[in-house]
Amino acid sequence: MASVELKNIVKRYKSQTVLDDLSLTVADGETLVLFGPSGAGKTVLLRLVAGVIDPDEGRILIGGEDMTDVDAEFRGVGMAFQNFALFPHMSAFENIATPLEAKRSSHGAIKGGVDSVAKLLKIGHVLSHKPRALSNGQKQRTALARALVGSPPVLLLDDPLRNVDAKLRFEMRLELPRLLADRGATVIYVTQDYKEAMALGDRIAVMSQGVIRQLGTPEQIYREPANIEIARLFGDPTINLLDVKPQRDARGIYVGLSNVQVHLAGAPEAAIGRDCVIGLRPETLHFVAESEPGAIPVTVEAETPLNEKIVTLVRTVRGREILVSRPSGTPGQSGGKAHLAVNAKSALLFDHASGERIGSKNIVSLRNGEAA
Amino acid sequence: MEHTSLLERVLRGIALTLVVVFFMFPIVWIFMMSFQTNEMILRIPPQLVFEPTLANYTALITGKLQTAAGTLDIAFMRNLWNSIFLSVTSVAVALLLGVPAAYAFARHKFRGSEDIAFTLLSFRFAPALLVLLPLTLYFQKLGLANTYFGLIWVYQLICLPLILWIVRGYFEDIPADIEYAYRIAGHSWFATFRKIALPLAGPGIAAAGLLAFIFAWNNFVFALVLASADKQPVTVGALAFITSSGIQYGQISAAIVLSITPTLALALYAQRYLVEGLSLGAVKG
Amino acid sequence: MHRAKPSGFRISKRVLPYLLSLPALLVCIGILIPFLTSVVYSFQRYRLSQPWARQFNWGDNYISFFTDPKFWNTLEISLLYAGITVGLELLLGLGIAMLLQKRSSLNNFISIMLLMPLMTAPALAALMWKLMTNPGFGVLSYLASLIGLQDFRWASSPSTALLTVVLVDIWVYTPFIMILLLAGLRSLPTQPFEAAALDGVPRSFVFFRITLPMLTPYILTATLFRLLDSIQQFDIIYAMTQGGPGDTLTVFQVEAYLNFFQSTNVGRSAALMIILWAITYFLSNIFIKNWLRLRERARGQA
Amino acid sequence: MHEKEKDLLDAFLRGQVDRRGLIKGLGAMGLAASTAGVLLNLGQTRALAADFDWQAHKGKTIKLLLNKHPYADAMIADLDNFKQLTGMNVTYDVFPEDVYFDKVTAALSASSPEYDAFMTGAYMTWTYGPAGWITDLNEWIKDPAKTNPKYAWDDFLPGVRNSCAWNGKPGGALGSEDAKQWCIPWGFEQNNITYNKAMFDKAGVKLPGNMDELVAAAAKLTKDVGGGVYGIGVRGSRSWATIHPGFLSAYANFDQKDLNVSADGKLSAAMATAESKAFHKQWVQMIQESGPKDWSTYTWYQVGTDLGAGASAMIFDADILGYFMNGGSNKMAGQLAFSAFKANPAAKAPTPNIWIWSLSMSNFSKDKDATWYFMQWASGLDHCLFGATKMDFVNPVRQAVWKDEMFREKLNKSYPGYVDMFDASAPGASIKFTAQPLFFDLTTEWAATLQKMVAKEVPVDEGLDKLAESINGQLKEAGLG
Repeated sequence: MASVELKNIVKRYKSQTVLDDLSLTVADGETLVLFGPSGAGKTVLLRLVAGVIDPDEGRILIGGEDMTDVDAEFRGVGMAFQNFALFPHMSAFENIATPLEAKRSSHGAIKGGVDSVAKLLKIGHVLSHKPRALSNGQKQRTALARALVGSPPVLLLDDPLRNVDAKLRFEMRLELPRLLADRGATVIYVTQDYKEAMALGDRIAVMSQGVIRQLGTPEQIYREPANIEIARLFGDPTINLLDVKPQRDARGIYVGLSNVQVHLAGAPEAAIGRDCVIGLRPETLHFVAESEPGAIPVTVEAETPLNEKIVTLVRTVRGREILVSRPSGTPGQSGGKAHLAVNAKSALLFDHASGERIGSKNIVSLRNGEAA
Repeated sequence: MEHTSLLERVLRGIALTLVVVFFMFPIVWIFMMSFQTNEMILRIPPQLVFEPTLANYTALITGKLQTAAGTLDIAFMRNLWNSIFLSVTSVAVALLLGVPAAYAFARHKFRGSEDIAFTLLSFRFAPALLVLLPLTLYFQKLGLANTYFGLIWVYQLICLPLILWIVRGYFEDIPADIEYAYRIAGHSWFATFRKIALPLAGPGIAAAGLLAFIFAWNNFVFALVLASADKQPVTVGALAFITSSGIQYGQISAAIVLSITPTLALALYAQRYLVEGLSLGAVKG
Repeated sequence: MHRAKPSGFRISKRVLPYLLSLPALLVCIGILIPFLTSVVYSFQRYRLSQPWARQFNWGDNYISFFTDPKFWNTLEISLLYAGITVGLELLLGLGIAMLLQKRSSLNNFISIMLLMPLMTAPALAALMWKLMTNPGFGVLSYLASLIGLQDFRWASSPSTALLTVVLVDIWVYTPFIMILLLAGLRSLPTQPFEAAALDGVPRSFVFFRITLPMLTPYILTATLFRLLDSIQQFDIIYAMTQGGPGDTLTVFQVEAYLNFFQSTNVGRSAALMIILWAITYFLSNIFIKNWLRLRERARGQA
Repeated sequence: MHEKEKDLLDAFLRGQVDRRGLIKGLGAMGLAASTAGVLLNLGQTRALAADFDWQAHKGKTIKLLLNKHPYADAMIADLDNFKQLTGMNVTYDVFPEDVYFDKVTAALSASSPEYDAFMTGAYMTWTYGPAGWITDLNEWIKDPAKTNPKYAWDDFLPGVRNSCAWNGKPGGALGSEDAKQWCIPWGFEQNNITYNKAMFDKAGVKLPGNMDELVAAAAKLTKDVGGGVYGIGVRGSRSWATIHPGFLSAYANFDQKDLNVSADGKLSAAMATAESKAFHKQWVQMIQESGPKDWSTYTWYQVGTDLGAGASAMIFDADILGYFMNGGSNKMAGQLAFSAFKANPAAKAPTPNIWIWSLSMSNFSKDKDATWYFMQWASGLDHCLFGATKMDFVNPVRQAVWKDEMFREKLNKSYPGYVDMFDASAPGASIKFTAQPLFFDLTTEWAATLQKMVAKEVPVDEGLDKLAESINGQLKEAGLG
C-alpha cells in the first residue's frame, strides 16, 4: 500500500542540477538503499520524498497517490536525519512523542508508544534528558525512535549511523534489518557505507551526480557492477583494476597479466581488441602452485591480517600492484615469489574509455531507468 | 579558558573595570544629581558630598515644579505613561508583523524575497526629517494626526526593520532539518513555527525586541510633530525642565533615572535571553 | 495505516512566504508615499516662506551642491563622523563582548548595566555631557584639570569638538554593538574552540581565524544598523554644539534640520536628505550583499 | 465669593477705592496677594463686560499652542477669568522651548487647523507671514465691533508694537504704513547688562559706559574676582540666538546694520564695513579674554546658569534673563543688578535689540473672531497687569503697566536698577534686524563666522568679507539681492 514512486524528478539549485530526470520505484515493504558519494543527491532525494523540498519537475507518488504538492505532514513518512535534528528544547521523550502528538493521540497512547519504542531501542533510561545531555549513540537512537514511533508506512533514514562510533554502527547494522523488517514499512535508506548498503538493502540504488547509475540487489551490484566506479565503491579491499587489451586465440578470449595469457571463459566478444580494464575482486584470487595453468607470477610485498581475512599485496612482473584476500586461517604466501590464479568467471571487463562494464546486462539506462 | 594565566586575569579585570567606569560613571553621576538641587549641582568645583533631597522626584511625580519663575505644572508622569504605552504597543505590533516576516525571509527563499527584505530595511535609512512634512500633511488628511494609532504606525519605521533583520539572522541559525523533522512528524508549518522556530529563536527575538523598545523609547521627533501635548513621550517631557529660568539639571537627572528604570527592569527580566545567545551548541555540533 | 488527508483550508506553499511578509511590507509601504513626495520636493525651488516662488527647478538643488563648499564639508564630516564612531564602537564593543564572553552571573549583570547609556535618550545624554564638560560645574572638566588638562575645551573648541561628540556617541551606542556581539559570541559552537585549545593553537590565530570569521554575520548586522544611525546622527551633535564651532560639525541631519525648520527651505533640505538616503542605500547594499554571501557560505559548510 | 469681598470690588470699580487699597483690603480679609489679583481681574472683567459683548462667542472652544514659559504660566493662571468673561472654553498644548518652534513649524506647514493661536517670536513671523500661515491682525484691531473699546492699542510701547508689523516685502521697514500686524506683542526682552554687584565691588570695577570700558571691565573681572569666575557672559552657539542679544544691540549702537536695502528694494550684506570690523574685533577680543571658556556652546541657558550660580560676573543679554536669575533657588538670587548699556560713546542712548514673545493667529483657525477674543483679552491691560505684578510676565509691553506703581515698586524692591535701565533703554528698543525671509540662514552663518573668529580660525576682517560675500550670494539665489 505504500510503495514510493518517483517519476522524472528534476531538482536544481541555482544553475546546478542536483537530480537529473530521475525515476525510481520502491515497492511496498521493500528496503531500498541509496548509496553513493556525498553530493550525489541522495539526501535531496530523501527530502523530496519527505516533502520538505519540492521538485522542479516530475511527480512523487506514495502508495499510488500523487503527493507532489502535498505538504510533509500529510505524507505519512517518518524520517531520521543524519545529524539527528533533535529538538534541543525538548526532552528525549518529547522529541519521540512529536509524531504521536501530531495525531492527537491520548496521553496514555503517547506514553505507551514512546515507551515501547524506547525500550526497543534501549533508551528508556534517558527519556527525560535534553538532547545536549545525550551521547551520540543515544541521540541517534532517539532520532530513530522518533521516526519509528508513529509506525509510518514509509521510513526515510538518512545515513543514521554516520555520526555514531564504529562499535555502535556495527551493532546497529545487525539490529536494523530485523527492526525494519518487523515494521513492514517501505524504507529508503541512505548511506555511504557499502557494507551497510549490502547488509540492509533489498535493493541498492547507486547514485552519483544526481543520477542512479545502477539499481539492483546487493548481489547484482557486487557481482555485476555497471561500471568501474561502482565496482570500486563496493568491496573491501577494493577491487583490483588493471589495464588490459583482450585478444582472441584458439582457446578463446584472453588477457595478458604478468606476461601470462589468462583466458577468460565467457568474456564478451565486444571486448576483443579494445583498451579495457579488468576488475579482479581480491577474494576471487588465490595463491596456487606455479604449475597451475594460467598462474600469474607475482612477488609478495606485504601481508596484513584484517579481522576475519588476510590481505596480501603482491606485485606483478610489470610492477602493477594487486591485492589478494583470503579468509583467516587459510594457507597463503607471506613473502617471495608466488603465483595467482584468476577466477575467470568473476573477472569483470570494463571499457577503458567509458568505464562501463562490457556486456553488462544490468546497466540501468541513464535516462529512463526503470530497472528490470 | 581554564588555563588563563594570573597576569591575563589581572589584565582582564583592569580592562573590565575601566569599561565599567567609563560607561557607568556618567550614569552614577546622573543618579547622584537626581538627589540634588540645582544649586548643589552648580557648584565650582563640582563636589561629591551633598545633602540628598527627594525634591526632584517629588516634583516629577506630583507634577508641581518650583522654579525661580514660580510653580510650574508638569505632565511628566503622563509623558512616562505615553512612552510606556507607545513603546510597548509599537514593539508588540512590530514583533507581530516582523517575526513572521523574518521567518519567511529566513526559511522560504522566494522570488523577490531579498528585495522585499531590503526594501523593509531601507525604510530605516529614510531620515525622519525627510518624510516629516509630507507625513504630517497626509496624516492630517487621513485623520491620523494626533492619534496613538498613527503614532504607532509611524513607530514601525523604527522598530520593524530592526526586529526583522536581527530576528531573521537567528531564524537562519536554526538548522532547517530541525524544522523539517517536526513537519515530517506530522505538524503543520504554523505548529512548527510556534513550537520549534519561535522557542529556538527566542533569545534573538528578546534581544531585538528590547533594542527596538529602546529605540522607540528614545525617539521623540515623530510624537512631537504628529501629536499634541497629551501624547508626548518622556523624552519631550524631560525637555520641559529646560526652562526659561534655567536648566533644571536635578529634575532632568531624576527624569532620566525614572525613564531608564522601566527599560532597565525589562532588560534585567529578559537578561537570560539577552545575553545567553542561541543555545543551539548541541545541535550545531 | 491511517494517514491524515490534506483537507479543508490550506495555505499553498508558494503563497505562504508572501502571506507572512506582506503585512510587514504593507505597514511600511505607507511611508513610500511621503518619501516620494519628498523626492518631488527635492526637485523644486521650495521655501515655505516664499510660497509664490515655488516651482520645479529640476536638478538645481542638487547641482548647486557641487559648487557649494559647505556641502562638501557636510559630506566629509558626516562620513568622517560615521567612520570614526562606528569603527571605534565596533572595536570597543567587540572587546567588551569578549571580556564578558564567559557565562557568569556577574558578567551577565555587567552587560545589562552597560546597556544603561543606550537607554538614556541621546538628546538628554548630550545635555548631561554638556553639563559634565562645563568648565565650571563640569565634573569631567574638573577631573581633566586634576590630571593637568587645564584648558581642555571639549565641544567648544574646533580642535576637540569632534572628539567630544564622538566620545558621547561611543558612550551611548557602544552597548548596542556590545550586546549584539555578546549574543553572537555566546551562540558560537564550542567545538572549534575546544579543538583549537587542545591543539595548542595560538590565541591570536584562534581569534583571527575562528572567532572573527564566525562572528562576521553578527558584526555586519551590528555595524550596518550602527552605520545607518551614525551617518544620520542629529540628537547628540545638535544638543552639544548645534553643528559648531564654526562649521566643524555640520553633518547632514544638522544641515537639513536647519534648512527645514529654520530657513524653511524645504527643497534644499529634501535634496540633502535624498543624498543622505542614497549614501545609506549604497552602504547598506554593500553590507547586505556581503551578509548574504557569508550566510550562504556558512550554510554551505554546514 | 463672600459679600464683603464683592462690596470691596464694586467700590474699587466705582472708583472709590484705588488698586492699592483694594489689594490691602482683600489682603486683610485673609486672601493671598495672587488670589487677590485674580479676584481683582474678575472684578474688572465684570466691568469690561459692561461696554462690550464679551459673550458673543459663548460656548466656543479654541486651542492654543504655547511655549513652556512664565508668560504662558501667567496666562494659564488667569485663564479662568477669561472663561467666565466670555463663556468660551480654552484648551492648550504646552511644549518645551527646546522643541517649541519645531512644533509650530510642523503644525503650520501642514496647515493644521488644530491650533487657533500660538506664541511666537517676531522674527518667526517673517517666515510665517509670507508663508500664509498667520493672519494680519489689523483687520480685528481696527474693527470696533470686534475689539473692546478699552483695548487701547496705542498703549503698547511703539517700538515693540512696530517691531511686530511688517509689510512682507524683504527689507521693508518694520511698522511702516502698509505694514501688516503679524502678531500682538505679549512680553519682551531688552538686551542690557545684568551684573553681580559683589563681584564688581571686589574687583573694584565700575559699571562700563561703552564698549571699550566693557572689554576692560570684563578683563579686570576675569583677572581679579578669582575662583574661576569669568568677566562677561554672552551667547555663542551656532545659532541666530547668538547674534540677536547683546551682540546686535551693541552693533546697532554703532549705527551698523545687518543688510542694506537699495532704492529698488534689493538687499545686500552690510557687515563688511570698517566700523563693523572694528566692532567685531572688540567683541571677539572680549570673548577670548573674558568670555566663558566653552563660549561656542553657550545658549540662553548657559549664560543664565553661570550668572545665577556665580560663575560669571555679568552678562550682556536679555534683561529678563537677569531678572529670572535674581530669584528662585539661584545662588546669586538677590545679588544681581541691572544697567542699560550704550556701546558707542558717540551714541545718544542705548539701542537694545529686542526679542518679543507675541501671539499670532493661525490662518487655519476655524473661528478667527473667537480666537481674537482670546488674543485681545490675553494682551489686554488687565491680564498684563495681573501677570506683571503677580507673576513673571515681564517685561510688559504696555506703557500703562510700566506706570503702575505696584509694578515699579515690585521691581525696585528686588531688582535694583531694573526700572532705570528700562526707562533708559526703552525709547531706543526695537528690532534692529532687517525683516526678510532669509533671517535664520544669515544669522546662523553670522554666528558660525563669529565662532571661527573666536577660535582664531579666521581673522576678523577676512571672516567678515567672506560672510558678506556668502550672504550676498544667498540673497541673490533667493531672488532678494
